[in-house]
Amino acid sequence: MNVGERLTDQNFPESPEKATLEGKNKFLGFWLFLGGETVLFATLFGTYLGLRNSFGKGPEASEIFQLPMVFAATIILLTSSLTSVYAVLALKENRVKAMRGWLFVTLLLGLSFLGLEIYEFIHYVHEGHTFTSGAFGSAFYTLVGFHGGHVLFGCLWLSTLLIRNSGRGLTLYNSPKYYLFALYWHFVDVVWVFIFTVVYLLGKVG
Amino acid sequence: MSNAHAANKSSLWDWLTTVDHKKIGILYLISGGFFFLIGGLEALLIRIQLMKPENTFLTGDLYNQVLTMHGTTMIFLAAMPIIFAFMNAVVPLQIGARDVAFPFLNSLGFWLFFFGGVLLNLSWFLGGAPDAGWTAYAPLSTTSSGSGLDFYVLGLQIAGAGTLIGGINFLVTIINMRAPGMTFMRMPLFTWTAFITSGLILFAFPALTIGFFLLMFDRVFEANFFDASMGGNPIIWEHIFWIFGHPEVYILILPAFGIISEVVSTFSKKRLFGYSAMVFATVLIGFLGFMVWAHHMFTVGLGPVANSIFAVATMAIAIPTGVKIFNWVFTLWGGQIRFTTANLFAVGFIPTFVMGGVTGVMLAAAPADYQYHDSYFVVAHFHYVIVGGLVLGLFAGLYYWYPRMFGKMLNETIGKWNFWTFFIGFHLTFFPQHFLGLMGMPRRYFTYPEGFGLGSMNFISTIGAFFMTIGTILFVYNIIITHAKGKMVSGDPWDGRTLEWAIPNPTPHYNFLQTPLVRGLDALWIEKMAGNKKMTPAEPVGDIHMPNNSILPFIMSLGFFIAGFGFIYFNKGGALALVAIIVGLGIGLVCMFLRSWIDDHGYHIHKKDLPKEDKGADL
Amino acid sequence: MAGNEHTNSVHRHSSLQKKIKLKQERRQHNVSFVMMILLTILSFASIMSDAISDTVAILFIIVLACVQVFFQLYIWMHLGHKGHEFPMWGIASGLFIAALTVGTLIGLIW
Amino acid sequence: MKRWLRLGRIVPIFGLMLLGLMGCGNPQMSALQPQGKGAEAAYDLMILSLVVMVVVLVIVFLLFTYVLIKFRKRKGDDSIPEQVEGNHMLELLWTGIPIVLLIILAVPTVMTTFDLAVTEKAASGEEGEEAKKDAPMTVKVTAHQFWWEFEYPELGVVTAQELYLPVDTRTNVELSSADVIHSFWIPSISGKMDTNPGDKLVNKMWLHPEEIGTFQGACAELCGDAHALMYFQVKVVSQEKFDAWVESMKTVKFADASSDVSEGQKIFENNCLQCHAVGDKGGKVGPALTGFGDNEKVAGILDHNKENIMKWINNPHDVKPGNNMPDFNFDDAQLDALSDYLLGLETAK
Ligand code: HEA
Ligand code: HEA
Ligand code: HEC
Ligand code: CUA
Ligand SMILES: [Cu+2]
Repeated sequence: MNVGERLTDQNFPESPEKATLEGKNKFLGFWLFLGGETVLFATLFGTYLGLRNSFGKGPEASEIFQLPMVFAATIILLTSSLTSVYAVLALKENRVKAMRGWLFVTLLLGLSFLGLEIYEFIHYVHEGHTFTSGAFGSAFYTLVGFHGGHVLFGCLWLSTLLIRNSGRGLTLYNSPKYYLFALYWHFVDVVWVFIFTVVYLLGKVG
Repeated sequence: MSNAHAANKSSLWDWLTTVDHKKIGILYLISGGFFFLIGGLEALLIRIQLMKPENTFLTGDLYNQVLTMHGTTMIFLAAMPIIFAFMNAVVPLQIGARDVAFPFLNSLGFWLFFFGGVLLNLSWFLGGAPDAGWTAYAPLSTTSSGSGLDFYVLGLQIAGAGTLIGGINFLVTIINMRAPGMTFMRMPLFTWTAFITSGLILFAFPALTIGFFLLMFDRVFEANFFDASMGGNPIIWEHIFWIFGHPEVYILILPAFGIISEVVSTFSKKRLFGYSAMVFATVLIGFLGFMVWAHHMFTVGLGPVANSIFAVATMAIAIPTGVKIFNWVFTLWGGQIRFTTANLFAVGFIPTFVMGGVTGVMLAAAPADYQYHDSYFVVAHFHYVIVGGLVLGLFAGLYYWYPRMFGKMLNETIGKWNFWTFFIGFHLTFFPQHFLGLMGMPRRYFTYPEGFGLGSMNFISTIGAFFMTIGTILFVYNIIITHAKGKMVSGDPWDGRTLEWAIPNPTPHYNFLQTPLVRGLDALWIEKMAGNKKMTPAEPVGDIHMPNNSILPFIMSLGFFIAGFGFIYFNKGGALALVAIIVGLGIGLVCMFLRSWIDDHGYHIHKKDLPKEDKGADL
Repeated sequence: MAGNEHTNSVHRHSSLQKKIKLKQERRQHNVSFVMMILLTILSFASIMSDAISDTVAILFIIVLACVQVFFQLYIWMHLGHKGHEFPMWGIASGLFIAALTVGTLIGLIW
Repeated sequence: MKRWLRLGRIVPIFGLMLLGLMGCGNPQMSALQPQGKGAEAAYDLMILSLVVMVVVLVIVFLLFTYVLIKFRKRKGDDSIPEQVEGNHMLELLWTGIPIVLLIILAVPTVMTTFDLAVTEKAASGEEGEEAKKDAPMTVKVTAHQFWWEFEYPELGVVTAQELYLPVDTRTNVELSSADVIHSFWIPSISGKMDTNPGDKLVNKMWLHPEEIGTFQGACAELCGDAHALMYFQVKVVSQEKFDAWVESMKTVKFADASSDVSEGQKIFENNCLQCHAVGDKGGKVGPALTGFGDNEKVAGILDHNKENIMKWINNPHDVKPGNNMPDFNFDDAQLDALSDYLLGLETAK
């Protein structure tokens, strides 16, 4: 069978994402990449925590943070993580339509998260909390912005995946791609859980 | 995309698009070697300036640039790529694989490194090189005028991304692509060290990536990470740099340990003594390597508790390293030691590295380091471990694997001259520097007064550097002679023990006609002892799947290179810089998009186009 | 690589068994989602309410965040499943170095 | 210092070897000729570690030489050596011995680390009899690109480039920087410590010189173009001399131009006072010049004579590239007057 061939219910492997050596490599390589990303974000978190009380010329964290909005963003991202789980479940059952549907929902949720974040940033900038207003500002926008960048990249990636494979079924070639995307998305969500806790909730107590 | 036949051509286009790990290895070797010459030239300038007191050959400003570029070039653009050259050339062969896990990414990793290195070095022609030392401590690095440090940040950022990609590639290759029977505890030690080094890369480089971003944001976008007057804290940079920086030195030395293990065992005709202990020591060094970084910061003011903890943790690394040293000595013990050039370098490595290692332990004694730190004693220490360790190891590896990489053997007579001039020159250069440091000569000094009595030692040191230059030139000459006059040798010229010697010369495109079956440590040696002429195959001859060449990695790296320029000139270049950023990043993104869009299934070499049977290394 | 593309892992198996397994998984996923939402609300509440002292609240929310990470990694990303030994090592090492880094940047910069 | 740490001195052969090899270096700036308690503590540790390392080196080198000579391949001998896998006893041995050696080194390392640190207690003089007797005085060191400022807050004295210390007394030092990171190092008196920018990152250490004399201080952290020229002098004097110096530094007053002053002083007031302080007047951008006439060096590196002062004033950048004093364009007469004035800024007489 050719890797590009559409899978049928008859020849469908248990884990289509790991059924080829290429798939196995991608799977492992991506997990290891996430291990590296852990250090990447840890460095950002560390920097942020080291500087979180150095407001410079900007306002203090507790004065500006908009917790309800951030809370909403958190729920949105969590939900999108769930929908991507559903997509993976569908992938494992060769239900292409369902999978694409869930992924589409994931994309929408991701985009609305981004929208909220941009709105939030604009709001902060108006309050005088900017990238250059002090060490805290720099650290905040860098950490949260890096995460936002990851979400944005995820959305671009997912869009490409969905468009490229529209009208195509699952193959041994494209299932690892879907699976990897889901891993990525979960990871981005994990990072957000910490941002919510360490940046926003901690910011309120000071 | 190209096709099956492109692989056999050797045109420029083929080199730009290749995804063959053997060719990428050669690309790494050539560019790493070139940067080594540049870095060496810079070292010579340093030594000439310091030859006599109050010399005026270089100004303070220029000296700082030369010094910074010497350190940076040597570490990031010479040592690491040459290590990657060996990993590419050897690891897949040693584990009996036809390829690496991610051929495309492998090529991308190379081109990112290459363009990053070029970007950094272009600073010489565009208003001055970086001048804050290879450690780029803030706020000197954030306030330094000119664009030098912007080149540093962006050049290394791009090159570093390439390194990270390379690291992941080798981790996955080693985990997933081993031939049947090649268990972890049967892997040759070079593969083991490549594995651990890749792991260190994976976890150390992301910290540096962020560090560079912070530095860039401070410099280019007026962020305040390291500006104390705005609440920033320059110590954060020091930590981030050394959280990366210390693992980095083990990233450098571990592969050299691997090379020495292979060479010593081959040329004493013995199995490596204490193989499992060697593996364990490698893992332990990698692990401990992450917990000692603050020994570079003893004088920063971290307080006695932190200093004590890091001092003791640092000393602990001497234990697994010692295990390695003694295991090498006992591998030689009772052997039939052949002093080929490769082995000369290896046995030169052992005592020299021990000297560098023990001065490292002296540095680890924190209160004594209050005296050593930032003095020539440290310079002596790290050149002993880097030049006396890593570089001698790399030379050993070059002489050893040259027939595998290029099919020809380097000239042994010139090789021996190469060794002795370099080795003697090395000790002449760096041994006196221990005393210079203790006599109160700080490092990174472009000059020193007449009356301090530092002149004679410095002079000896400079003479030594010229000897090393002769050694290096002899090596270059050796390469030229070898390619002009040398003859092709058999696939197993050294009576090797490991799988890379089980294949004919030149190495076929697909490495192994039939994947070999591995029956123990030193797989080839086992077959030889069993009276077999070649490896037992694990599969019949069949179609071989190969990846397609691609120009995308080159173009993608070019895109980031262009974007790098944009960031460098963001504050001075106006609209043009912005255009460069957008276009550059755009090119990068479009390439990623294309890679995602175009299905790339590779191609097959058909059975009928392959030899009928595996002939082995045509002994 | 040649030959061994997928032949060894493509094997058909009882679709009923598979269905049951996936159904179980789905339930797990739903439960962990609800848990995660609850945990988020809990942390949110513990910070917003004045009843809990700040230090306790900080410790509490950090523990909750770690629990959530566990859910994500183990249930949603299947980190505990067979065939995830190396990913496990990768993430564990990453977390270890992450802890060192964060600890240092909080504790060792005055 | 704990007495048994001096153990290192029982093996002076190694120390001698070291010293012999290098003709001692310059006693004013060599870490090998300690003239203060901090440098001594470090020196003891250096010798101890050196001994340990020489032991290691000797073992490895002997083994190694033996092996290389004994087991080299002889012509015609094509036998295949026994393929030894390993030897647990041996491996245990060479794990165990280094551990012991490292413990021998680690214990004094940790102890000395704490001895050399300035704890809160010691700083406030509460740490038992000895610390009280020492009655620590504090010097605030501020590093600048590329000069050193020394302030004695308790004594109300500010000076630059030359640090006065009373002999046989412990002085606490608070280190910080006005710009980038520098490092404060007087090799023969004590190890170095960094000067970090910002008031949050102030470092503390102590100095305890034991010999009278002038010592060389240097900057040990790359800080810019003239990093290599950022020397300072440390003058260790008797307590009486020190007190006298403080007294005279405090009495210097800068006389206004309204009174009858020299030509040199007028030029100084018009061009230099905005950056340089003399006595109670002047800016803080450049080094205070109050006792400048007594100094041993100009700008920390040039010999202290009229010629060099003149050279410095008109072309400071030829001497120290990248420093923050502007070039001036005085004619010879003005230079002459100005440097006479500067040379007259004496306190010690
Ligand atoms: C390949 C690179 C490499 C390697 C392998 C090492 C190895 C070691 N290094 Fe080195 N080091 C550098 C590269 C390297 N270093 C660089 C580049 C710098 C300067 C960076 C800069 O500031 O620019 C530096 C700086 C540096 C410092 C900071 C100095 C300062 O700036 O003040 C310290 C301090 O602890 C240190 C310690 C050590 C130790 C303990 C080891 C150990 O791993 C050594 C272990 C080996 C042995 C000990 C020998 C063999 C062992 C035996 C024979 C067993 C018996 C031995 C004993 C009981 C002692 N190094
Ligand atoms: C892999 C790392 C590596 C290597 C191989 C070397 C190799 C050498 N280094 Fe080092 N060095 C560093 C890494 C390295 N270095 C680092 C990290 C620093 C610290 C930087 C900092 O403080 O920021 C440093 C600093 C450093 C200093 C201290 C400067 C100072 O503090 O002021 C000195 C001084 O002697 C020095 C000398 C040398 C010499 C003589 C060699 C020799 O071994 C070089 C031998 C090679 C040659 C001599 C090449 C021969 C040249 C030719 C054949 C001509 C080429 C021709 C063309 C290109 C056309 N180096
Ligand atoms: C803009 C500020 C500025 C002005 C104006 C200035 N200086 Fe300076 N001066 C400096 C600085 C900064 C240094 C320290 C340079 C260094 O060593 O890096 C210095 C150093 C010196 C020194 C050496 C000090 C020492 O302790 O060794 C002398 C002498 C000196 N200046 C004299 C003068 C005279 C005379 C004038 C006026 C004609 C003058 N300066 C004007 C800033 C200034
Ligand atoms: Cu100040 Cu170097
Ligand atoms: Cu280190």
